[in-house]
Amino acid sequence: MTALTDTTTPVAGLPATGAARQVWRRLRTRPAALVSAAVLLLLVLLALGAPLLAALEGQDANTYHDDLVDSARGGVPYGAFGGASADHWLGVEPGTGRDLFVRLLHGARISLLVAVGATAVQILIGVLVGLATGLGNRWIDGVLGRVTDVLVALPMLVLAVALTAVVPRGFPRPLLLILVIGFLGWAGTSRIVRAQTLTLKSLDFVAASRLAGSGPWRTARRELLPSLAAPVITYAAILVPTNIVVEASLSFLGVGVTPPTPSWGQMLSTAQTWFRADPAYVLLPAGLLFVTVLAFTVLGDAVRTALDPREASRLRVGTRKEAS
Amino acid sequence: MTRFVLQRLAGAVLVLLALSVLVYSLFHLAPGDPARLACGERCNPQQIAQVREQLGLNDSMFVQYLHFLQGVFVGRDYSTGVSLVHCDAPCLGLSYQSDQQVTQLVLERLPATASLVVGALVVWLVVGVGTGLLSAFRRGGPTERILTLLTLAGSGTPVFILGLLLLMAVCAYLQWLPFPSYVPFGEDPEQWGWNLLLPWLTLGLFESAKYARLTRSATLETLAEDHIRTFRAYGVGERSVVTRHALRGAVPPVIAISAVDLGSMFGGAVLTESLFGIPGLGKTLIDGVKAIDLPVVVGVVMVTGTFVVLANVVADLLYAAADRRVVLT
Amino acid sequence: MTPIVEVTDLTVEFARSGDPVRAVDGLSFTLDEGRALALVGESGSGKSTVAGALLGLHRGTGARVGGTVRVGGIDVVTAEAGELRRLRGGVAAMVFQDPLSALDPYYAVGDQIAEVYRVHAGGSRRAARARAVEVLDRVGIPDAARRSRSRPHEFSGGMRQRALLAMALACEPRLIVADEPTTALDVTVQAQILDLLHELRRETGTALLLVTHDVGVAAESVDEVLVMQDGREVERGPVGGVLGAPAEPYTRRLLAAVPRLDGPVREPLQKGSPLLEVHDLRRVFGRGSRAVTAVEGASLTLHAGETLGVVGESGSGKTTLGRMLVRLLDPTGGRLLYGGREIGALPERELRPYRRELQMVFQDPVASLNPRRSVGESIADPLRVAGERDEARIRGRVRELLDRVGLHPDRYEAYPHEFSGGQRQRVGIARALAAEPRIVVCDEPVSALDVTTQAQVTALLAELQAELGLGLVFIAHDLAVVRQVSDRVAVMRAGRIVEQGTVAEVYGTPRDPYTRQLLAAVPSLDPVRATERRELRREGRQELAVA
Amino acid sequence: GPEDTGATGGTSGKAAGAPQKGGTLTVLNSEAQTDFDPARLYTSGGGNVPSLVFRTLTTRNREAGAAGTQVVPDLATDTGRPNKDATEWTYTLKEGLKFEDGTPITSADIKYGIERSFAAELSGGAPYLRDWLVGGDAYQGPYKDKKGLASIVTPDARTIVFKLRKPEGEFPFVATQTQFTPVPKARDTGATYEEHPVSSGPYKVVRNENDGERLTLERNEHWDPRTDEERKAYPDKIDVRSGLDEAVINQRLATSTGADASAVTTDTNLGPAELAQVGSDKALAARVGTGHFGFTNYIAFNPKVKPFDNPKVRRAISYAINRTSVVNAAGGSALAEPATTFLPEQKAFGFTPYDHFPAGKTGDPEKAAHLLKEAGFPNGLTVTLLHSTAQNRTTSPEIATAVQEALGKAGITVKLDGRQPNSFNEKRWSVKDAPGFFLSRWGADWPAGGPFLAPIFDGRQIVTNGSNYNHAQLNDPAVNKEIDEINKLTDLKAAAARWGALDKKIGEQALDVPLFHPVYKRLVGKNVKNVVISDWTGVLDISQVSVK
Ligand SMILES: Nc1ncnc2c1ncn2[C@@H]1O[C@H](COP(=O)(O)OP(=O)(O)OP(=O)(O)O)[C@@H](O)[C@H]1O
Ligand SMILES: Nc1ncnc2c1ncn2[C@@H]1O[C@H](COP(=O)(O)OP(=O)(O)OP(=O)(O)O)[C@@H](O)[C@H]1O
Ligand SMILES: [Mg+2]
Ligand SMILES: [Mg+2]
Repeated sequence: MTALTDTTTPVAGLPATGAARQVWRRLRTRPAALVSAAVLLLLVLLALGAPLLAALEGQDANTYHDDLVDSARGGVPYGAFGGASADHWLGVEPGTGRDLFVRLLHGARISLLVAVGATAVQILIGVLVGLATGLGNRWIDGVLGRVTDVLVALPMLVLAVALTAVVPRGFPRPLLLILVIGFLGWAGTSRIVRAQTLTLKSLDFVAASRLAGSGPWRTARRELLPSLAAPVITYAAILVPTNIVVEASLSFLGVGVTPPTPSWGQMLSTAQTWFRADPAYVLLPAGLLFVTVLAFTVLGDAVRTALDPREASRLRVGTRKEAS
Repeated sequence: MTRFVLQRLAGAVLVLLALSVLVYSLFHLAPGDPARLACGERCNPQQIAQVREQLGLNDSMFVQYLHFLQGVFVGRDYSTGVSLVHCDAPCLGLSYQSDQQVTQLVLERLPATASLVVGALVVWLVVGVGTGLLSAFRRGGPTERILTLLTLAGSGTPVFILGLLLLMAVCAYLQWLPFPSYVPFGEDPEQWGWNLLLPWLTLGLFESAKYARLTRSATLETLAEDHIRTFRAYGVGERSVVTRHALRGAVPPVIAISAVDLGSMFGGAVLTESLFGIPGLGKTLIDGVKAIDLPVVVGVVMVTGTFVVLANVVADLLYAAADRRVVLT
Repeated sequence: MTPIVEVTDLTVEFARSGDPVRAVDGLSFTLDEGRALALVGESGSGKSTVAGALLGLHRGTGARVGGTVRVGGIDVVTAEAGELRRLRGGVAAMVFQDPLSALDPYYAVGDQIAEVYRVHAGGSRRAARARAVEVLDRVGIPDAARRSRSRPHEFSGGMRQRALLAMALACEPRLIVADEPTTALDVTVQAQILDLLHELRRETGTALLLVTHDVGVAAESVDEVLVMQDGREVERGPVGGVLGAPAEPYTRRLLAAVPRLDGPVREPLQKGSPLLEVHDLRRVFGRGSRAVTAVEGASLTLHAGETLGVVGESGSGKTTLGRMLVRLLDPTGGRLLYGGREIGALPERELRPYRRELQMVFQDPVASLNPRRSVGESIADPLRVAGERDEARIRGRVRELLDRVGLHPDRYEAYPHEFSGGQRQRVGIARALAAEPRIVVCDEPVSALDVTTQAQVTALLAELQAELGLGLVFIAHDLAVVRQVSDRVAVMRAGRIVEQGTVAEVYGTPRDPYTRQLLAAVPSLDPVRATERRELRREGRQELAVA
Repeated sequence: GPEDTGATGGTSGKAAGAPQKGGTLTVLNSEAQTDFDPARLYTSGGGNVPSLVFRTLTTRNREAGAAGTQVVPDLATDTGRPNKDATEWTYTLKEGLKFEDGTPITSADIKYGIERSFAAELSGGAPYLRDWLVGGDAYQGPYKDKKGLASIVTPDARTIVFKLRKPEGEFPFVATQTQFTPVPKARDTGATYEEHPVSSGPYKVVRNENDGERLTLERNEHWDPRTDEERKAYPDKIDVRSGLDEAVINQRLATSTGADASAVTTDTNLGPAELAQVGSDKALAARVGTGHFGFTNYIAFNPKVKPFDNPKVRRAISYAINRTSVVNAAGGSALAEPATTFLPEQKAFGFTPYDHFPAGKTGDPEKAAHLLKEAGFPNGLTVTLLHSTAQNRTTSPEIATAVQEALGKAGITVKLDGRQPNSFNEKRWSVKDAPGFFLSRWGADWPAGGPFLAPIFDGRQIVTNGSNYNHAQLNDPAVNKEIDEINKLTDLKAAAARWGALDKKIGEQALDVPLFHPVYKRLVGKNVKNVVISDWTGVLDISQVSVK
């Protein structure tokens, strides 16, 4: 006997997909989320299709155009907006005259790869360690906590310099960067997860899960992860751009990707002083980076919101009201 | 609690030992001959050999490490050529490059870094948490959009560009401030503050987006909780609901991340330090790394490590104080 | 005199995964100053929704509210934010149904009350604190000055409920909307609280809207009753009329289901071997000067197929004891034997094989359900842990369980916030049963349920017990229910078991004065008798005060 | 031509009247003065700031342009009196020379100063004395070897005599180095002397913080201007702030407000971006000083490594190189001048123009491809270029990629091997591990052909277990003999001509590809007057600067 007859037909299929589908349904109603997802997708496509687009423009990433830069004035491109022209859609790089459009696209490959890869490593390790320290006994918490301390205190640069020198030259540099940034940068995630876990584990639903016979791992996955998802996704969204900037800083300090391969970070670090003489050179990578940051943030926010069933019901009505 | 602190301090010793071992090992992996660097470009082989001998680089790595430990725990003697100088415990050795006592060198640089980092902490907490709160409060409105864009722009701009832009704008174009140069607090507190303003802003703004997002997300999370309804149902103003109750949910992640950032920034604010000419640890570290100056690198890492550990102990204490349900172990 | 509450044609619709649900449908009523109205009805009938509507709590949540609601002359549906804030707490104060989740876990209880007080009364922080201690004391929190500094999780369920009531009282509103304010209270405290509300009405003319499923409580404390079903009014009238001579069959059914102290008792079962043996169990919270001994020297035995009722004062340690029995709390001392094996000190890993056999239904249904997981998933957990992989079987079983606890099987995908208080409690029961346990500790399993659902659930428990030989520990404040479902009863007070025996012994020939006191406090269904008894209690208190 | 640009360097102050005494000169630098011990400094006068504190036997002529490449007396009365075969050099000190504490400077102080530069604790100085002085190779410094160095004789307090192993006509140049600074033995504190070195010059150190990052110099009252014709010492105080970011230094100098109006830099060039900016601002352009320092950036070959053993391959690469893109990578034509000769384009070095493998402005890939075919690589060739990851625009990735790009057109695929500066140097200076193809650079210790060519091409200077600069490992008896012959000359003009000829001759072998000579462009603050930039250092001489 129920008070209300419920006409909802349950979604068929696996419960996991059911939940995922619900999240997707909630996401779909948010235009900002869709736009940012589209922007990210576009960026990925542009990055992947860089050679094709380069061919379309008729340029490539590494050809010098000495005739397009004014050697007497530090190599600043001739013409307005960084020498943009029908041949070079976004102008050329000061000093070399290399085509900026193609370099930006190729740069996106490395930057997105490194940033997303490193973020994935950071989140994965961070969540695992954070859960282990939050749920584990004193001993585990102590040991892993100290390991985290060691990693936080170990300057990334020292490791990067040591590793770039030691690792054989054949080893792909982007992968190395992913590993270095990833393995040194998970402490934030693990601390957040630990803090949240400590709060959550005193709640009754965690107790209920223990009673159901779940081990810590299962409890973590079923009960904690859904609640942890919000801060973790938020943090991940901000980690991606941070990692692009870390890559830029490593480039700036000479341990980034190897030339002539472009990356946004490398472009930004060489563009540092150019913002007066050739604003386009700074604005293009900075603008792209900003768009990426924005897209990740908005999407992260939307996913975070969509994951919360309480939020969702209220959003839906909101949009419906607007419609009516 | 006393027991907790004592345990953590014991842990700190382990962390520092592990760090020093790690740095020693990494250092031995890295290429380059410190003796040759210390000697200068045009040294001949005999001279290099002499310098190597003098720096103790002929000993095995293990022996070198033991000497290091000896210095830390009981102190060591060093020759300046003219006389022997005793380096008191905790002695982190002499810089290969400048022959300065590293302990002293690091302590000299610590105040500058501490000034920078702590000020930046204030900025990112105020700006970050404030922005986060405001944007949670005025969700979906123009205020939130603008704030979000601003903080994101801050975090999406590398420090070396953000700082230079600030310098250009404030010191060159508008000339509101002279170009900053570091003045120690002890010398002139007012000038100290004025000169650190831009570095604080640079580092703080760069970090603040992270805090803004975390605060916003955690605050919105908490706003969905049932107890918020209670306070709303009692006519407590929205501002109060957000700042007093919803914000509390943001405390744990913000404390957690602050501790990590604070600790790692003690050795990692290289770019800000060099951009603003702040004689801090980050710059010392990077110079040490470049010059394969092991004692300096270890010295800085020890200090960084100490701060990481301290920051975490404080964070855990704060956290337990903030949420009584959490038991310190 | 204009009524303080005027509700005309109130309709509330929730948008629930897909299509809207009409929780309240065309309801109208008024309430005058100094009067009391009870909303009764089965679980999920829309009582809380109405209560919330009085304070405009559906605003901004996406629920659609139709009709008009005027409280203290303010149109709640259209009022401006500032006006609404003055109304909330100042004119009308709400006591929420879920006491744990309704308080901020981070702040001391006293501070929360003080904060709310200052919003309306202003004044210094110190004065507000003093006021908080005063109202906490009034609602019967012992040692109020000290306990006002505790955080909500340090309070027992009943104490939290009283803290919420204290919050409502603090602002001296003209209307108190109390949503199931006594579900977690033992009968003596409940009586005390109901008396308090009554006094308030008499002295200050405060009006009371009491939401309850407990007809007894309604009979004790209101002038008028409105019976609801499916969001609609079924019957309305003076309390004596509706409860004494119900016109509608639904009301009659509701009344018939109320357990009585003179109702039938269970057939004593053939005793098997002891499932659970407890000797001298003890639990202390905190250390040093802040230490609270919640349970002291508790010994009891539970046999397979037996139900042990636990009754007692709010804060007497019932929940703590129950949690220790299933090892959610580690005992500070004493022995805990399950099937002859000492499990009181087993580490978590070694405990895991027994976990599923020892289940608990939690007192606070909100906190015990993960807000981010659909209830179906929560219920399915024990099944999955047991190794069930077949999704269809899992779903089938969950639907079956939902059905057995009186919920629509299709609500697998619904989330906890979409349920009413009683519905959530039933989800908790379903989850406990899903594990196929041998022992279930039920912490106030039916206190949030209307009598019909309550009867349904207790019948279900009994059925399962017979089927599976379950050992039940039934913690409740409702003596009649305990009497109805238990074989033996333990009475707790201040952490100790003061009396233990068969139902017949304890209810028939109570030895401990506290037990007698409890039995005397059970609310009566007859409003006239209820008034008489209230007078008696008042005189008793006055006498005490004089002496 | 380079000379006249150097001569016109710095024009701003001249219009604003004659330089006056007084004021504070601010120096904004990127590198800290970490070494401030005369024994450990390498260059002539120890660079700019130390030369305000340290006087040496001889010093640079403090004049703009080519005149500045001459040696002039400092503590000594003349630039040195050689014996007939230039193996013995005698100096007499001026009268009235005093340290900052008022004690007189004696020849023994100079001898002691030189001796201590042989101590391992104080390594870092130039190698010449060790190689040239009799017994210099075995001497361990005064701390270990109390007897001292017998080849330096001080017959009286004002006379000092140096005995050399072989003729060295350029000894007066060496005597400009800070090892020739007097150090009072009583005040020597060994490795910590650099914290407060005892001044013999116009200023003394009153503050030295953070290992030379912040220096304050004030007037040394015991310095007598009558004994010093070279240092003008206009400002009362010198405030050195280093550890600054290069972009910030340039921005500060450009803005030129407050103390920065009286500021200069001694180590920070304008970058290409800033040059582009300066180009469009007349007022700013007037404050830019241009200087030339004898320096060559080049591609080095190690003919011990295939395929660089084949001269045709080396020549092909010489033809293929595109100097326009290389120059652009180095910051454009304002900051770099394309080079086809190894010697810098200054008379003092003996510059003799030649271009053995004319590649034109942008390279001649056809010719290069043709040569490659002849060399047996008709399908092109893949080589690895070692470079450093330092951001110095000399051996850095920018230059390497420009080379890579140009050679690509000629069918030579270049793989880049970028390394940290240390490991880069370690590798290129090693005889055993040196790769066949790498970026390198060489700067003059003093403006003469000797220190430019000898370390690079003298076969006897191939160092097998230390730092080797003879990358090509050329050991040609004819070249060695010619070097010895020129060293004997004390007539520097005559010597210069012969160095030039030698350079041209060696150039035929294509043992290296000269890329460019750097040009220094530096800003000074608005108040700065009397900017003198010599071709010796290429940067403004702060002993001449005035801020009033
Ligand atoms: N936010 C919501 N979204 C969807 N459905 C809801 C929501 N809140 C309540 N409901 C539904 O509305 C109906 C009425 O709920 P309400 O809480 O008013 O019941 P109640 O009479 O207070 O019951 P109980 O006695 O069990 O507390 C229930 O069927 C419930 O499932
Ligand atoms: N985590 C805790 N920390 C401190 N004190 C606690 C804690 N949990 C319970 N207590 C205290 O222990 C005592 C017993 O609490 P318990 O929850 O067992 O009572 P109860 O009998 O279940 O009461 P109710 O019927 O009101 O739910 C109370 O005084 C309570 O304040
Ligand atoms: Mg309800
Ligand atoms: Mg309880």
